[in-house]
Amino acid sequence: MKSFFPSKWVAALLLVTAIAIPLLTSNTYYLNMLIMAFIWTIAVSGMNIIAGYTGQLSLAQAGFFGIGAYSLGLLMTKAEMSFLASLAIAVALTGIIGAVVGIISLRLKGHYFAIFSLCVGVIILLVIEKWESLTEGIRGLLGIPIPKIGSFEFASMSSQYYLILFFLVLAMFVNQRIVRSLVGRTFISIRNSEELAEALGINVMRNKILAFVHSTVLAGLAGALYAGYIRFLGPDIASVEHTFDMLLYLLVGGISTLWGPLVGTTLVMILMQLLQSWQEYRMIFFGPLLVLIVMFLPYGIMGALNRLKTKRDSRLLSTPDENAPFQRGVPDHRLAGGEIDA
Amino acid sequence: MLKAEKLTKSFGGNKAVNEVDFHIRKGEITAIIGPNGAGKTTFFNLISGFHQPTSGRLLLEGVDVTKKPSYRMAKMGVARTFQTTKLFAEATVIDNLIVGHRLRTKSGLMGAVIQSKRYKRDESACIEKALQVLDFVGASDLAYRPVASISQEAQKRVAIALALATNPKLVLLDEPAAGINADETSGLADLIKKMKQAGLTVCIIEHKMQMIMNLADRIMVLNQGTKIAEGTPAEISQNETVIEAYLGGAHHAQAH
Amino acid sequence: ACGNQPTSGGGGQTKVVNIGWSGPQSGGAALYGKNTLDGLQMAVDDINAAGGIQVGKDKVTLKLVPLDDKYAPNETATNARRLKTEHKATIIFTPHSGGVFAMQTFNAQEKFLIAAYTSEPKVTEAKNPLTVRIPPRYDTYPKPFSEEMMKRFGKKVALVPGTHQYAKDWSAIFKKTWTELGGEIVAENPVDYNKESDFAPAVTKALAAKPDVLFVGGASQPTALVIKAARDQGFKGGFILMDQAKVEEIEPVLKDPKMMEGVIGVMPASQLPNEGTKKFVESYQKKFGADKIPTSEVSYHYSAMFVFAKAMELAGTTEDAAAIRAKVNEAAKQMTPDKIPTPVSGLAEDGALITEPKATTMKDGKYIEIPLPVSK
Amino acid sequence: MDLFFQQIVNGLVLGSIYSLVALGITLIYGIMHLPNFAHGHLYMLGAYLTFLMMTLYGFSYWPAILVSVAALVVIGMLLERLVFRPLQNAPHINMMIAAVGVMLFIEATARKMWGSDYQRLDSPYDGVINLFGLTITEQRLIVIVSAIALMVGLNLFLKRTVIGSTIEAMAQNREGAFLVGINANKVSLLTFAIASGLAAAAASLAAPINLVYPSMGAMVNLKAFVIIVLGGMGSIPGAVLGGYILGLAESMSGTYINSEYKDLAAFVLLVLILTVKPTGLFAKEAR
Amino acid sequence: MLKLIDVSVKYGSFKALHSINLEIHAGELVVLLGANGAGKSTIFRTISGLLKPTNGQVQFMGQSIGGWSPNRIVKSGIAQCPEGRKLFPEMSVLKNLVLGGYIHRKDKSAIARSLEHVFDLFPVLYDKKEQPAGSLSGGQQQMVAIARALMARPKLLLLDEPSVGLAPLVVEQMFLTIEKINRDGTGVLLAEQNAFAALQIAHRGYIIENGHLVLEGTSETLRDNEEVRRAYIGA
Ligand SMILES: Nc1ncnc2c1ncn2[C@@H]1O[C@H](COP(=O)(O)OP(=O)(O)OP(=O)(O)O)[C@@H](O)[C@H]1O
Ligand SMILES: Nc1ncnc2c1ncn2[C@@H]1O[C@H](COP(=O)(O)OP(=O)(O)OP(=O)(O)O)[C@@H](O)[C@H]1O
Ligand SMILES: [Mg+2]
Ligand SMILES: [Mg+2]
Repeated sequence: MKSFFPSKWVAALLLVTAIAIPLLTSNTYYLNMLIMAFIWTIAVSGMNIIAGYTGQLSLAQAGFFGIGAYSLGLLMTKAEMSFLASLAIAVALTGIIGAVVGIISLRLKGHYFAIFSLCVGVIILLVIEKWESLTEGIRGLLGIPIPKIGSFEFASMSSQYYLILFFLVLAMFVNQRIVRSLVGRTFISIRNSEELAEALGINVMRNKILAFVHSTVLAGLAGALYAGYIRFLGPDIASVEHTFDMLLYLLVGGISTLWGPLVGTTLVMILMQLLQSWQEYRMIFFGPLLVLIVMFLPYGIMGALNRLKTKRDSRLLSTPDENAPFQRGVPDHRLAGGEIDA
Repeated sequence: MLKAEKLTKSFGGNKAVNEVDFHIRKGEITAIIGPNGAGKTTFFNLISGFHQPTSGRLLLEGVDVTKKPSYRMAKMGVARTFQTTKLFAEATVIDNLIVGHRLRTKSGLMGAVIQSKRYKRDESACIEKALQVLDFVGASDLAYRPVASISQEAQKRVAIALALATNPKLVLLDEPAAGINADETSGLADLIKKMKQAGLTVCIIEHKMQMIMNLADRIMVLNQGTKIAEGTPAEISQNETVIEAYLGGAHHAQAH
Repeated sequence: ACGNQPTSGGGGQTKVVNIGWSGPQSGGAALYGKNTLDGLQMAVDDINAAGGIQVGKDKVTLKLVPLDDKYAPNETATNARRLKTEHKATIIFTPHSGGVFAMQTFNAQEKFLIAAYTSEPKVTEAKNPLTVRIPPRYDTYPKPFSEEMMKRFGKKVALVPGTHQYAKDWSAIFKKTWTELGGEIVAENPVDYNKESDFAPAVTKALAAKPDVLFVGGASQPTALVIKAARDQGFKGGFILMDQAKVEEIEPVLKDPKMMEGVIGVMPASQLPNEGTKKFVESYQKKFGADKIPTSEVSYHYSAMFVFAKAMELAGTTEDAAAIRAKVNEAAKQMTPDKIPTPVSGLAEDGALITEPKATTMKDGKYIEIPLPVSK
Repeated sequence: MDLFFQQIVNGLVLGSIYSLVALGITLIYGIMHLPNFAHGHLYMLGAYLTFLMMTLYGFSYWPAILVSVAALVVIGMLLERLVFRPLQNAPHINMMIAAVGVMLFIEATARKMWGSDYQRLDSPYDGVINLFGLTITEQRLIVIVSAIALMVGLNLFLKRTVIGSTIEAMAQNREGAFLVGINANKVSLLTFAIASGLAAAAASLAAPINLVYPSMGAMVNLKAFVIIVLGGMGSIPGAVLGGYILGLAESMSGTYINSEYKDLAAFVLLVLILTVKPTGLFAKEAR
Repeated sequence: MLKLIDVSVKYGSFKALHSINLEIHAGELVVLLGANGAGKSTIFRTISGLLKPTNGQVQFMGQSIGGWSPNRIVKSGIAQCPEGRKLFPEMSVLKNLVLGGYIHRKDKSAIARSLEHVFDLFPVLYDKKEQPAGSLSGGQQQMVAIARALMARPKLLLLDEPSVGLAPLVVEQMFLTIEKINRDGTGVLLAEQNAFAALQIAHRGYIIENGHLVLEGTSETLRDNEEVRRAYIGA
């Protein structure tokens, strides 16, 4: 159960810093960057549950992000519902669509599932784009009102920041609880060997769907928050490139680690902004960098740190910590099928 | 306990298991032997729900379980190990085992998130069970080692422990002694006896005849998908058909 | 944080003012983005070479800060915030309606002026107080185009436009105009001009309805291929080009000028008979090569930059967006056709620059000009 | 009826291009278990090289294609050696991301070197042929014929030659291939070479029909992935048939439904087929 | 013919073999005994070039082959039937075997002869020759693996636990086969759990424990060694 942030104190410190930031700067660009990073972190952490812990690489995440965003946008503009109600419905709707998609697609295995979900993502994008009577098509959905809870308007950057920070903390907390629980272990056992999990009486399909729905719910939440923040939607938010961006954040941060999504998303987004001024040289530099990252940091930043730590711990292996019966080994090499065939 | 009636499985035109009638009796150790490709593993796959039979019936304690998927079979008390030891490689031994008891718990995602009372109870039940079965197979000292780092024989024990963690009534073992040496094999045989003493029903596939002859109460012999003999070890070792199809001459030299 | 750095100077100070741009520099629309940026960069260079602008007592030179948004509105929003806070840009150009809409959710609050290069009417209908639309609305073209083609070829038209929003809006107005003029729409078969691997299937289907005229349009080069596919399949009628597709870019792709017979479209921005246009084309060719022709994006951006520079002079400020916006009309009026390539004669009430586009068509192997009503 | 047959011809042209691209992807997937997302960009490179050979160095069409194919063969091998081989033992998802990195790099480099402009590749075969009331340009005919020739050739190579079957062997067990004396690295180099060469050939054949520009490979790539999933990943007949199925489906749905929805039609077709047959149409049965 | 001199091998930081010295003379059948995880397979993989020794030398027919690539080693005359079989599961049995003779691919008739030979040894495989190797039973797959190694007609044959998962009858035959192959002049290095049977056909043997060679001797001496009897042969 030990990840690199061993004590609650580090997490608490981070949280306090995060809360303090708007008080220290009013630079809307910096706040905007953090807000975007938080929003994407929520979506990426969902991807982490299905891909990292359950071993099913879903590439439809941006599609579900789009569903969440458009649901909120449409409910607030066309149905003129309140922000909170729209948020709840948007998230629930994404989850329901996620369940349907999951039931169909999770019968597929390995790369088939991955590419299939990629296609599901493309379909979602195309539907958003073509269903003009509902979504306004490529022109985009305009005029999403400023989110309001009661009489409080989230008009300023810092109020938006706190709103989204709240949901980020919530999402990370829930994920942490899940991953460290029996449910999370069940997911991990499916990643390792579906056959064995099945033999142990685990309803693999149901658990996969559960993990998938959870991941889509987080994507939907992120999308809905995004819509409430940016207040203008174009179909491209559901595009496949965003899925790959998310995958990249996840890998850089460390797949199947709790803090990976946050670390990866924040770092890569900041890096991309720093590289902005390089203009057309940006991708010439960033492409190879990406290759180098996966070559030399194959488990991402948090994965590498965790490994360092397990290595250190393993020297003390003979005297396990009595209070930590839930000690976990290193994260898996493979997405699926990490069983030993003797 | 478990009864197979005319159980058949064909792959394409090839009948891997052909109209096998068989009865596993409660509290006994039953063995299945037969040449390679005889259909033993396939038979296991059928009675543990991994494959659906092409025809025939399967009864568990009188209940028809013919088309039940494997996770349902596990819940009904049928646990199995695999011919190639399957374990969650990179987790520690204890972590492997905790999931083993998951099927006996009911709390779900919500419970885990809010850490409900029931969830906490479930969690400690799982840990307790894991430690208990680990003790049972005699591998308590390995609890915190990553599975990949322990010996093959230990992995076999852990695989059995994993099956036991599901609270089974019937345990199916597919070649548990393959690839381990004589010394360790006898240790494993002791463990299987201990399981029987603890009231479990065991069904085992094995090629190590010496072990089987000492261990089994009854033996079924499969050949090319059909049952060619059934009986006590003594009967089987005298059975001409079996000797011809499977045991061969060397058997006498070795087993006695 | 490199904007507005004062350097020592004579009477007043010498300042550098950043002009923001957020548009596509990568992905499928990168070429379009580059054209708009080229126009701005040329204008900025020319203005600075002439000693910059005089704002109050200060001598001000301009600096262009471009950021890539991959055509994605949310990236435009992020870029705009960065341009505003980090680079202190008061004017931000963006060449796509999505980006404009995204910025319009907060530009009034954060006080910057959007220079919107889009002919989407909604951009100005929203009554955003700090938006200036640069190009003309597209609804000036359909009527004269339709009348001409109907007269020459007949009343049956088939549509093979792109699937992007602009093409859709255009098609909608065009269809209305065409039927109002008594024409008939025999087929409608939009294709994605940016992604399609082969236009032949779509053209085949459209031609199956035996039209007299084909309505086409997207980026110039794919549009050329649609024309080619139709000619290859034996089509002899006329083509109506949406204004996004440019005659001067289509011709070199087709190689054979005969294929252009019966095509009607917007007159190349580079062929306006003005002094300013000629000068501009010359300097463009000096910079990018003698065989290159500046497209209307380049020309419009060049002109618009001059208008905004003048507006800053008139307003006496480089920071107060509202004050600058208030002077755009006056600035536009001062821009005589010998200074800029595309004449502007003021700012319409809805916040659009008033320009005078013209149409052209090839008849018997020669291009002839067709007058258009003045856009407002 | 004319329309129908005309669209069949159009569908065959599309299908030929798709198949050639999909073949490359499926070959690489077979060997490395790598969904090579950069393949569409190799396709783009192939088109550019042919274009440049013709415009800058005055090569005529076929020699230009040969040079381009040769260059792509080299580039493919370099990619294998420098990027994908070192990642052989890393998690699969990392290879996928590396492919994305390669993709970004190639596109940005192409943009930097050749600009974002649309370019037109002129083939000498500009004539139009009329056959039984159908019109087809010579170039389209060439696309169909050469694609089929290439595919037949490839199939013979894989099935009839020992070198060919080493590619298959490698796809199934790398270490096993080592142990029978196959130089596994050579084989994966060879595979990358063939796949990249095919991409260059496909692009050069298709380019005269379309335009050459830096993002020209993106959509073809996505379609090719649809195809190989449809056909069964790693399956060669699957890639070929899948390519033609998709090509025909597109031109037909464009005709009889609405060409605006034909991309949607392609993906929905895939989802439907996979829902019925989760391992694709031609997946090999294996235990 | 094969000589390991002071060979050490590491997996990451874990040292799996410690200064191993081992020798196989031409025409010899040598057995390698050891508990699970002792390092038998590691020795095999090192000889075949799948692992590179961190220390020491591997010599075959007087040449140092330590740094060679696996395919070069196979070509020089060493074939292996590996642990875990490593078959080509989706290819037919026949194709698996033909690829086993990959290094002789130029000589079609020799391959045909070898095929005949292995089908003689394992008649079951002849019946299944068109079936994908992956769909065979565990034991049948083991036979394919052995047969595939034989197809290379090696000078030195490495068999890593060939009897795993085989029925007694087949095991018995297999040992006879191994003995015969060896009598025909092929050197054999055999890792076995079935120590009793292995020592009956072997000339010499080594005992390995935790990566160290602890005992070496002729089959007779090993068979008579009290500890060996207890640990590897059983009562
Ligand atoms: N999924 C499958 N597809 C096709 N044939 C199969 C499949 N599974 C098993 N078979 C065939 O069924 C027969 C029985 O196989 P099974 O694995 O049950 O044998 P076994 O008795 O367990 O043998 P062993 O002792 O070698 O493990 C074999 O001939 C095998 O080829
Ligand atoms: N890929 C690997 N990475 C790390 N350690 C390994 C690896 N392969 C083997 N080992 C370790 O090296 C040691 C020797 O393993 P090896 O497979 O050579 O044993 P063996 O004698 O063949 O055992 P068995 O009878 O189980 O086949 C063992 O402790 C094992 O855990
Ligand atoms: Mg079996
Ligand atoms: Mg071994």
